[in-house]
Amino acid sequence: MSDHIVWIVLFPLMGAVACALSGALSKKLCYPISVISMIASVWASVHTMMQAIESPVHEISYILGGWSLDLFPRGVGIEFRADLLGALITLVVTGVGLIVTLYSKVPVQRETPGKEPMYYGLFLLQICGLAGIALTGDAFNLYVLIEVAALTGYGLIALGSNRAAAATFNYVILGTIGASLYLLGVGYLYLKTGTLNMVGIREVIEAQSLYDSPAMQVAFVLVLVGILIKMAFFPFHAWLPNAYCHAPSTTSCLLAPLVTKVMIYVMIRMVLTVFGVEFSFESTLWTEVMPWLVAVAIVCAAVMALAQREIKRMLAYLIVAEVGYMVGGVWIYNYYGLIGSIFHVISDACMTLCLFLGAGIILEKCRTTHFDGLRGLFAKMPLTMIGFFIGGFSIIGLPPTCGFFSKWYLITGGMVSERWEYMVTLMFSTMVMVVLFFRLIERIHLAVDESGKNLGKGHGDLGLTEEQTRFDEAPLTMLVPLLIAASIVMIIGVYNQEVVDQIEVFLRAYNLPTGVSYK
Amino acid sequence: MVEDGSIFSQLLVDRLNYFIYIILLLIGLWAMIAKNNLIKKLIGMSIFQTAIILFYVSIGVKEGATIPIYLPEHDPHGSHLKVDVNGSEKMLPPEVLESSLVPGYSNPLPHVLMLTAIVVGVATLGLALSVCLRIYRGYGTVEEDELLEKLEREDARNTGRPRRRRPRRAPSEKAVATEKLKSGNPRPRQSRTNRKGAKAGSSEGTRNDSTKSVTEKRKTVRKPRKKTSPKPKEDNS
Amino acid sequence: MKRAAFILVLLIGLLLAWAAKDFPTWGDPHAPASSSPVSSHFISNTGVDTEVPNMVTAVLADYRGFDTMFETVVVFIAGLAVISILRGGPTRRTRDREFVVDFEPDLIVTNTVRLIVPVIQIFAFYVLAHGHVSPGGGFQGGVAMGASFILIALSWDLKTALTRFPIERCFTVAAVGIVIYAGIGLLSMALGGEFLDYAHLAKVLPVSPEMARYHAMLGVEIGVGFTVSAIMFALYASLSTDGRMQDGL
Amino acid sequence: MGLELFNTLILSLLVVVAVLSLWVRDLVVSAVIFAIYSFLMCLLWAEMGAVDVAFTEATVGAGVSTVVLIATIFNLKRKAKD
Repeated sequence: MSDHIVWIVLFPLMGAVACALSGALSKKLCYPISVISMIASVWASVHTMMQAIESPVHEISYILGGWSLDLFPRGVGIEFRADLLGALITLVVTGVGLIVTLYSKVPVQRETPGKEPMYYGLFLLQICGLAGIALTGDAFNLYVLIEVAALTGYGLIALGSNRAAAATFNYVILGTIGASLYLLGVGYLYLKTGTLNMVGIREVIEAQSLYDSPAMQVAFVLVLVGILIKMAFFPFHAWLPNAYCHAPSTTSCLLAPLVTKVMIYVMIRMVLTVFGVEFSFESTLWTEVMPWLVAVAIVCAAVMALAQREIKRMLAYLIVAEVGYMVGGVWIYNYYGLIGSIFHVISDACMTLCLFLGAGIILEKCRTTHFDGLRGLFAKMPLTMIGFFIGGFSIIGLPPTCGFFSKWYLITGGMVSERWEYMVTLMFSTMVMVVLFFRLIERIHLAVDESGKNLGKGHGDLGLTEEQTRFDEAPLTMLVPLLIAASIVMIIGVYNQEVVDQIEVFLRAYNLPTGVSYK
Repeated sequence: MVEDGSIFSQLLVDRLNYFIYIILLLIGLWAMIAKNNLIKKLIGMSIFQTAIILFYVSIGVKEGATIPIYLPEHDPHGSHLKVDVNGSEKMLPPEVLESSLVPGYSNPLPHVLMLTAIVVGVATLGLALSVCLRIYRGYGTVEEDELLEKLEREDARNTGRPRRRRPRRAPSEKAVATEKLKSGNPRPRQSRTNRKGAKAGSSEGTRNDSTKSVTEKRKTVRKPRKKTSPKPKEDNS
Repeated sequence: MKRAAFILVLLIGLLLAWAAKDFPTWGDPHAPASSSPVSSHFISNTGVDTEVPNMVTAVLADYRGFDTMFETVVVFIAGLAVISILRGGPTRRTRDREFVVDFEPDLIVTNTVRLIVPVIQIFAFYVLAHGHVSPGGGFQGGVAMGASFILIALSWDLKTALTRFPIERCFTVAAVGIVIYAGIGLLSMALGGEFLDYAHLAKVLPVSPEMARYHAMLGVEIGVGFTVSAIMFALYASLSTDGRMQDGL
Repeated sequence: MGLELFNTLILSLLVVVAVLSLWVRDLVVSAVIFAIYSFLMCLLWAEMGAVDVAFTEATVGAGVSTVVLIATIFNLKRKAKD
């Protein structure tokens, strides 16, 4: 039986319930339960990926409740579909989830003492919701899963300080607007097509050629705007920086790499699978307008990132800029742009994970993430800093990290579509990121390179004592996940062709312009 | 589909439900964006969600249809199933409804979706209310303008620059070390930590300089209120 | 800010009104949504597939049972999040209330509630169990059940209600509700079907596959009822006391 | 025709009540008016044949969410600035 696809979601769900139940017995049980359920979930998603690669149509369909497509019309039951894109994203979600779960042992105990059962319950349900979003083939089920992910996200952020709660309120309001607009859009879709199944909707659109229908156009706008709000695309990004900056560090490690990226996946899914290429790109104005909006978004986010003096906040603005990259990759409308976009979803998840894990360790050891608190950290925590900077180099786009290759495809896509505004802003924000990270390197590394003591000599001098520069690495449960994440960034970079092959197999089913002929 | 006539006359005459749903949606959305009180925002959020539910339920309406529960004559367990075969009662299996009867029942699918949406709505409301309580606990207000003012003040005071954030915890080695760094930090609230950091050493001067420049930059970026923000330079001298 | 919001909202309104002219006629039975094969299938075949007269219940708990499971999970999440967000505050009220609530329970009110509560709870069970035939089901029944505890808390005080339904037990009951729901799904998976394919439960139940769906739906609704009732009460208990779980409304 | 009139009446009342609940300064009053709004919604849905939705709205919207709102408001300031 190919039940693995549903186990991906069920393992975290059962783990969450077990955590909530075990809270009565012992709070120490939560961590092992979470780790075990996440390992099982990763195992299931690896299996699903294998099955999707091996299957002749590169797609697994699993109808929940036994309402098989042979006997019943499509859309009677809820369908789980794992094509190669969905399987890849699921693998990323569960993989990141596992790494963050491993990492969570120390910070969760410190930041939310006494609330571990609930914290891990919400944590696992968040992963469950995100993995479900990547797998579901039903537009309304997607809404429910988005709400699962959103509500756990609110809870996980607001668990922190009062400041975090204040930041959460904005997130609740904007997140609810986004999800509700999506729901409304699905309503319009249902009104015109009479089905909720994603493939079913596209079949009806194509069969009845609803390309010019005002209701469909408005449905497209509503769904897309809802998702753009959820992914913190630039004008709607207001909730993100405060929420991620003030959240408990494990929460930001989980949410920052996944939530926005999964929403970009949803956008790609909507554009390709639900509305279809012809509707999305050719009968709307979005292809004309979006690259310009993206350009504005990237520039603004990059400039705001430059103005920050605190690592977590800076990273939050970087995420907003990265969202701009990926959205742009979709809307420049060509084959390479979409490859770049999808590959960037994967690589950005890994490198953001790296950076946030690093920031979490810094916060744990130094009690601050402000730039002024970082001096001499390289002498103190060399391994952490190496992991952190591999993530940073990947964000900049230095080979052989995975960020280089995804950016390469994005730029190729921009070139093929002759979207110069997109390319220029991509280059600009790369420059900004170079400035950002080399400024950090200077602070962290160079300030103490002479025997660990430089009193009053030159820029950035703090007069560190011996004690402050002594080797003092983070606990292993935090360090090892960071190093795993860093090595994954490198491995995906080295084996990028394998990943891109799968994405290409997925994209060939859609009729996208390439500028050149297919291989 | 009527093509002539303006949109609004059509809406008002023929599709009052759709018109009202749009109005309610806009009221809710406006309240969520523009209302000052957080609870009012949440009420607006609920109105927004109910408007969407109204829209969905309107989709499911069929003229002259009954509620989506089988009438006794179509009921799978209804009386029509029991037939007398030689005096004994026998249950026949239920039959598929004829397609001519299908328009007689309203569409159940939107109703199901909206049951889910209502429950999601109340879950969101509960969570948001708890966040409100938490905000009130921390800041003593649920008015957005006052809250923003207080948050700005707090952010300006607490820029994340190294300092001890939680005085309750026993200071670990590292915390003491970072404390020394910030001992020269020119903030009025620092008096508690100053007694420990008194021996921070000669680097205080340079430290202060860098902090000052940082604070100034900070000001231009985040614009703290003039009345309330701590004034590092004056305090320091 | 307010003016900008107003203009934005007006623009959205115009967009939606523009789309409204494309809608099918009001109540048209041949509109795409009403005449699509999916909803026609629900209307014509629910009786054959599941033997449930109330199509909404059948679609909710069986055809789209996966949605409903996650809807239950959403309720569970809300409970978890609210309790954990509010827990750990100051144990005493830091800010005075604007209203002093009379602490002595009123005789007439308590005696009335004493009479009403059992009726409400019986009604909740009825709504839950009779949801196959009449409007109702797990959510409505669960909320009614939770409301009965809220009523106790309102008429006496929260302490009285919490002795009957402690907050830890709320958690356990809510988790058990999800375990019931997912457990029925897993059981059908173990018996060789897909997740939530209740027809395969006929292998262990002495009924036909259709009736197995019928009974499994009841089980699922009971699970939903457990979670919803516990969480609704927990929501009230946490929110009315600001997480302190004492001297509530 | 009678039902249509009923429908129109409730729809127009809904708008009035929605505006009113946002306009009132006293939050408790606002919450109670919101309960009225929910209940009108519930009537409307019952009239439109969505009995299950109406039932849920009656229990959840008009019942529990109002209680929860009021319970929260009693822990906050009762008067809103707008």
